[in-house]
Amino acid sequence: MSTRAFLFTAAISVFLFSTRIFATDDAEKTARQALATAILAPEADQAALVEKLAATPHPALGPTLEGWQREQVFVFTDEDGQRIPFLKVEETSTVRLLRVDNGQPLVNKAGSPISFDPSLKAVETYSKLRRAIKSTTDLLALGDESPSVRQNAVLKLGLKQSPATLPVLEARLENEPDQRVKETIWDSIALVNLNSPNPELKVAALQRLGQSASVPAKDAITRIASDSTQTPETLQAAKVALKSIDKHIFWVDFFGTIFRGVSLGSVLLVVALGLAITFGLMGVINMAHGEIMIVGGYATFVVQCVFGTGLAFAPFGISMNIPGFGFDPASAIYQSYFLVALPIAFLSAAAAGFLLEKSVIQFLYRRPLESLLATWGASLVMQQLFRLTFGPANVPVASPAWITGSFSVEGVLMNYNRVFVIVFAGLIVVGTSLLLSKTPLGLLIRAVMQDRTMAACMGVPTRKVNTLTFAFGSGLAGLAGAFLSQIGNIGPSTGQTYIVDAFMVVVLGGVGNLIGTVISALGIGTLDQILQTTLRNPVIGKVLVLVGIILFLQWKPSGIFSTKSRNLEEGN
Amino acid sequence: MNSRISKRELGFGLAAALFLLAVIPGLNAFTPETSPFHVSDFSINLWGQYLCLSIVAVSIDLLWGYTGLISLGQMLFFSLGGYALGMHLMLKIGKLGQYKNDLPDFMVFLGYPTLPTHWEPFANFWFSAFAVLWVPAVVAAIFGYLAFRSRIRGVYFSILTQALTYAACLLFFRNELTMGGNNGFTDFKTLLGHQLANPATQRGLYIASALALIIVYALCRWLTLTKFGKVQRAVRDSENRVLFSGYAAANYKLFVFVLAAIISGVAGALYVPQAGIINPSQMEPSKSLEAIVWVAVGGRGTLLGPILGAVGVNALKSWATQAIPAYWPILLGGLFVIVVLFAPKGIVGIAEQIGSLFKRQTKHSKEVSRE
Amino acid sequence: MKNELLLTAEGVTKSFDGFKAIDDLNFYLDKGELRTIIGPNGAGKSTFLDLITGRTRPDAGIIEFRGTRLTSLREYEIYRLGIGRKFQTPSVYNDHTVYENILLGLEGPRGVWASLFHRTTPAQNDRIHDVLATIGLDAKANQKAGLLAHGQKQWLEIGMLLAQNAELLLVDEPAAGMSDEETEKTGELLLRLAGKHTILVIEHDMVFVRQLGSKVTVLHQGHVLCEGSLDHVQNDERVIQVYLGRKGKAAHAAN
Amino acid sequence: MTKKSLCTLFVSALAATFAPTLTAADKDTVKVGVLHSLSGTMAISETSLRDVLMFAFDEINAKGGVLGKKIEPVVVDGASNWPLFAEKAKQLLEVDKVAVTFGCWTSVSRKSVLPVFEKDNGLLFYPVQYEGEEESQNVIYTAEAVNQQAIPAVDYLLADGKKKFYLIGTDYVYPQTTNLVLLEYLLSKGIPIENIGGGLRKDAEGKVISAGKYTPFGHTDYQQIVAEIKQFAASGDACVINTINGDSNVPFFKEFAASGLTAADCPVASLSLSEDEFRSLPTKDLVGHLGCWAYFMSIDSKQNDKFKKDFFAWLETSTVPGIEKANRVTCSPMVLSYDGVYLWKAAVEKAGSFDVDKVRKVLQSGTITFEGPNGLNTVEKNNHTKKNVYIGETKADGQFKIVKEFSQVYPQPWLKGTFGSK
Repeated sequence: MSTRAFLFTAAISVFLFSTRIFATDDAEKTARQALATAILAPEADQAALVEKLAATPHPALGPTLEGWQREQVFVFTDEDGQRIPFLKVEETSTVRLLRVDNGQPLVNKAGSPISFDPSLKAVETYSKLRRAIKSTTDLLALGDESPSVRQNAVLKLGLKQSPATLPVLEARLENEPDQRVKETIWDSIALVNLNSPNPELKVAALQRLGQSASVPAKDAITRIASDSTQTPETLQAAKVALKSIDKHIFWVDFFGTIFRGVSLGSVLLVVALGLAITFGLMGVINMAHGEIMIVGGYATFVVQCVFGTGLAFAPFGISMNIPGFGFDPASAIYQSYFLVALPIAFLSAAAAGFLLEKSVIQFLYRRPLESLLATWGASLVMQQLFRLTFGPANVPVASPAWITGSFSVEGVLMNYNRVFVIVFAGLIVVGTSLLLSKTPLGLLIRAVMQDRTMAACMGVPTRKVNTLTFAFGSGLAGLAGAFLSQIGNIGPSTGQTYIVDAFMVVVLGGVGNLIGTVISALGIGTLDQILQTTLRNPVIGKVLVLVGIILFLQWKPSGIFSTKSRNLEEGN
Repeated sequence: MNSRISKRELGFGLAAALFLLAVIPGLNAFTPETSPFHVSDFSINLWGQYLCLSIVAVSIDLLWGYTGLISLGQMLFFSLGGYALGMHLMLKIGKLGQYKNDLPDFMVFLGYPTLPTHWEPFANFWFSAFAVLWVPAVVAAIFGYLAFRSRIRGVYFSILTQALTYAACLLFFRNELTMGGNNGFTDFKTLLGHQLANPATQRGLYIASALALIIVYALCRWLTLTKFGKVQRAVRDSENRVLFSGYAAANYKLFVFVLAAIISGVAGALYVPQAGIINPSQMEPSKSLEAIVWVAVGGRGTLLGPILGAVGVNALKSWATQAIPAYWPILLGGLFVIVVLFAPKGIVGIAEQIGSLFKRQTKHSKEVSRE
Repeated sequence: MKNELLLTAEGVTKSFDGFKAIDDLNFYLDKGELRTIIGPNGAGKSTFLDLITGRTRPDAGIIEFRGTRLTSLREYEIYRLGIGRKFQTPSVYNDHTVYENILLGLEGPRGVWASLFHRTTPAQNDRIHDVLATIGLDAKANQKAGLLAHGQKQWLEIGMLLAQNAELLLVDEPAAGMSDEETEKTGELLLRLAGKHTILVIEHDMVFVRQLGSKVTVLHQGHVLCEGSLDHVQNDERVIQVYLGRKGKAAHAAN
Repeated sequence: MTKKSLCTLFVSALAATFAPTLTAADKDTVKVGVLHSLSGTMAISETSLRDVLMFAFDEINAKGGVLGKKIEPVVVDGASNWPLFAEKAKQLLEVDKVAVTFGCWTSVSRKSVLPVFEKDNGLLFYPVQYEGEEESQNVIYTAEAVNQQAIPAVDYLLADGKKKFYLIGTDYVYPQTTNLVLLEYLLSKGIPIENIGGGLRKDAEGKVISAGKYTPFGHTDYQQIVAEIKQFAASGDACVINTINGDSNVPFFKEFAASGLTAADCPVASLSLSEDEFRSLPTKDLVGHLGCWAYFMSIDSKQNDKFKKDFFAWLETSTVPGIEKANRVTCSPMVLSYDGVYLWKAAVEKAGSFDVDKVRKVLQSGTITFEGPNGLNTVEKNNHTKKNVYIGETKADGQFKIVKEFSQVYPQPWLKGTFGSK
């Protein structure tokens, strides 16, 4: 390790003073050609050649090295049989092929660009090679334009805890314009100094790491704290630093848990909202709610396939083929498939709900228990229909790039798809309550729900309103299905996973009350996550939540927000 | 349901009991395998399991058909009974398991050095047998007390029972509960010193199941004759009227709920040594719903219906999962929808209708002929 | 008039979602009395019965029966004190026979164990037939209650209260949905029972109220508006005002 | 009248249950049982094994069968229902009287049928990686034992310089037992206990008895766990040993990738994910993560090429009802199923009889081998097979790049307590 580190240091300490030094054509050319050679070399030699690149690191190599890791580097054999490695760069609407050795677009003899041959196989990587690539890109990252990339690279250097990296870090510190990166460099220097023979330096390093509450340093400090050969001052300082880091971790966990709770609650909310309409407002216990949700999920899957290469499936042994537009998966138009899928998911689930209402539920409005049983039968049938149509295996739905990844606020990690579901849930709730309170349909729905007979007497077409309301609630379930496809795969029995939770949300929230549904969904989600962190077990938390709900209903039998009614008579 | 037992009913009942208790096992034990009347060991075992499921169906009907309570968690009590006896069977494997260790195998491979304290008394058969009764009863009593006290009824009760069985299912799936996790209990060797692999033991278990079914049937039939049975049905039809007639409806419901749980527990305990396994998938909500299908198909509110339904649907299942596996769920689901929509009284209801139609016709023709 | 008070309600208030169904109600009923409560729709008549029988709990105020507070008791406990109630819509067990309906109403232990080992004694059997004779349903003893005509169901429900031997009978609109003939028969039945039982009737039908000829309490907006004989209340200014345009015509027509 | 219908029903249903016993077996065929879930949650995985078995039978029958008899498969559906597995096993052994059965995927289904096979002296070939700690005389385990999968994977990671191991799995016996063995193994390799993540289970005296984080089947919420892994991996040199089952891997890997963790920082070695599962996983989130099996589809050998070619050609023309023809792959459980059929055939031919006792005696002689798509398989005395083990890195196309091969690893089903910890 240390010999290699020395080798790096020699080259890098120069390099880091300024990246400009290397911005000459010559240096770039040399580096690029070395990389091209490495790519074409036999597998056994590749790692060594890439490590050599570290001696002459050049920022221009970054994209190629990263592309190699992601299997985006290919070899083109031209008319003369010459093998030319190139990098495939996917941009929003086009694909560019760039030669590794000179960075120019790949052209044929006539000088016109060559289009990508999909039968080409990427130049393979394996972990030793990937590690070599990684350490080279790590070094390159020190000079990267993005502060967060530099920050990461600096931290990694520090975690090596090798004194040989000190000059590099110090050199970087002098050139570093960004304050946050500077802080991280100080942390990294302190990490290295933890191994210093000088006790004063060690204590200072501990103080520094305690102050900045560096989580990555926790292991190293723990080792010091449990090493009885250290001086008492060092031990004391380590203890203080650990305490401060633990405190930081506590708060990160705390806010992280809240965030995760709200996001889980939002998932529950999206799932339960359709149910709140059909169960809460209409009193229909739709056990097929989960399956209607999955109709939305499958709709999303189909839309995704249509945007891509199409979809072949064989319901009941009849082969069917839906042609696709064949958009490039990297293109913006493909990435927007999800926006198109949302309304389609809504409509297809609403249609399924419409059919279910017309065929089964409309006969059972006055027999809630029977509607529960009949819809369960319907759910079995639907599950098997999914299986016969889309196969027994769950189907994958790729998330569009704009809701993958994450950002971090003060160490609290937030995934874009989680943020998305929170916003999404908010919009649906607002939309639904506006629909119920501001539109003529909403007025009719509320009228029918309050007193079916009276509304009928007043000339409200109750059967129509029932059907529409049920279809609307089902459509909301379809939206939930579309969203669930972003979290996991969609399969025939995915709906079953959520059905008990969804009923709990509605029952706890108070039947017929949207605000109650919102509060109970977020409450259950947050409580679940809190219990999961404190008990360090995902199951017990869930069980406790269920037991908690049963006990809560002792205190408030009609949920958090009960719509008080003069007539307590139900059924009978 | 008739309020008195006629001689005819008694006669048929005794004949059916004799058939189940003596004829079938007799054909198994005393006819040669080549005889067309021989009942194979395989069939005896299968029918023993069907009879246990019938007992669960009767318990569901006691709740649904007679008290108007749909419990979507009846298989939880079945499983609890099964687990209670299963613990005993596990301990009786002794050194015959894979590890040749006194501990149940799953504890060995989970790293437990000694038997957990709560397992110890289950080494005694009678403790286990008693636990088969009281464990489901206590769980049902606590849940029922809470639910009925706060007047949770109708679909709310159903949903909460579903949540209860779901929660229990999650718990039992956890290996840390020391109940065998996902694998549950299996590989049983002996019961009361008899080899379970021995056909005579299986025959004995069959007879025990048949006897249990007959006793449960008789008990429920007796209940329908008592004033209790009348109050029970009154609760189903008009709970308010019952309350304003001075009956603490909650106590009646609790009694029935606990009784049904005990009956299911007994069924589970008899089922486990015959099926050879008990694991938490029996507690999955869909299993309880499937049991409700049996009752709906057979005909709720009658005691014969659930038995016919349980045997019929399960026999259909054995056939369909073999012959048309891809269409079995559609068949089951479709059957359920149709029964709920068009035949709320199930097979028995249809039979009664046909019967009364027939009677009316003969009566009519008699009247005509008299004229 | 020095009669023992059987039922007292003082300062009773009950609201639903801010709507005061019962507002500072004071009401006194003597033992053995036959009393009729009238009032327009939404006056709080049925809510008042709900409050007495424990179906809902008052927000404030005290309701006492023979000195026992009812406000913290459950329905069946209140019943066991001797208060029986007939609902507005007939509430009988449709799937039971008429005989069984009365049997279930019959006074006696109400516990689970008692019901398991209950045997109908000859005395009880006689009593059931007595009641059936009183309500005129003896011939239909073995018929399912669900097959009875509307009016007969009302009588059956009253019969269940009789079997219970309740001290106080709360009768909610017994004449609703009945033919004139049935209404008159119902009136006669109630008059026959008066004296033996204390009866509180809620009614809309002024002809029927007049037939009963009892003291009348007028409820309005959850409050007692006025009390007295039917003639007295019908001439009360406030009552006329409340009923004007609604029941005014009916009230005067009855004159 | 209803009583009468009860009697009629009983009698007719009874008659139905006798029926199979009355049909005599055809003299020129040998009945072979196939016991997999073709419906329910496990159907996704197990249907592929049914397919490959049918392929193997057709292949053998085309060449004249076994001892001159054509194989007559009896396919039954366990429906992912464990008591039903026992019932179906009973049916195969007692009613159909099959000579051998190929089947089961989950440990619980194997445990459920085990007493039946022992009672009726049947023979079961079991093909799916499992937790070991079992050695029935009635089962031939062509599957990977823990020392043929998890241990090599850990060896590879240790050699790679990993110092921290996070153990996560679905809560059932395979992950639990595997992690217990791994805990002992890691400790014996000098990994300190605080570097083993996921949580420790202690007995009443506070002694650590097992480790790992467990989620229920079908779990979808991995936010909290990934956050924990992220913290665990913050100080570098960490890896994850993943025994999560089935589709729960999708939310796990999606969450893992979204949190910014990569295979370069913290590789995940998944023991329950093969090419077949990759068909429905977001493989782009899995690139670089590790797999360890006795077979990879990407193995470059004549036997494998032929196997793949013949199998896909067979799929094209197959008339097995409901068989999936598009997007098929091959994977370790499939190949080990296939190997099992040939190992049985070899044993029967050597024994010259279908008799279970005779076949078993030959199998246990240690001389029965088969050169399959995965290399050489040898049935050892402990009823397990010796075979090659491969480590592969996931590629974006759902295939593995083989990075390491352990040649002819002897099967050791009993590992618990065999590593003296330091």
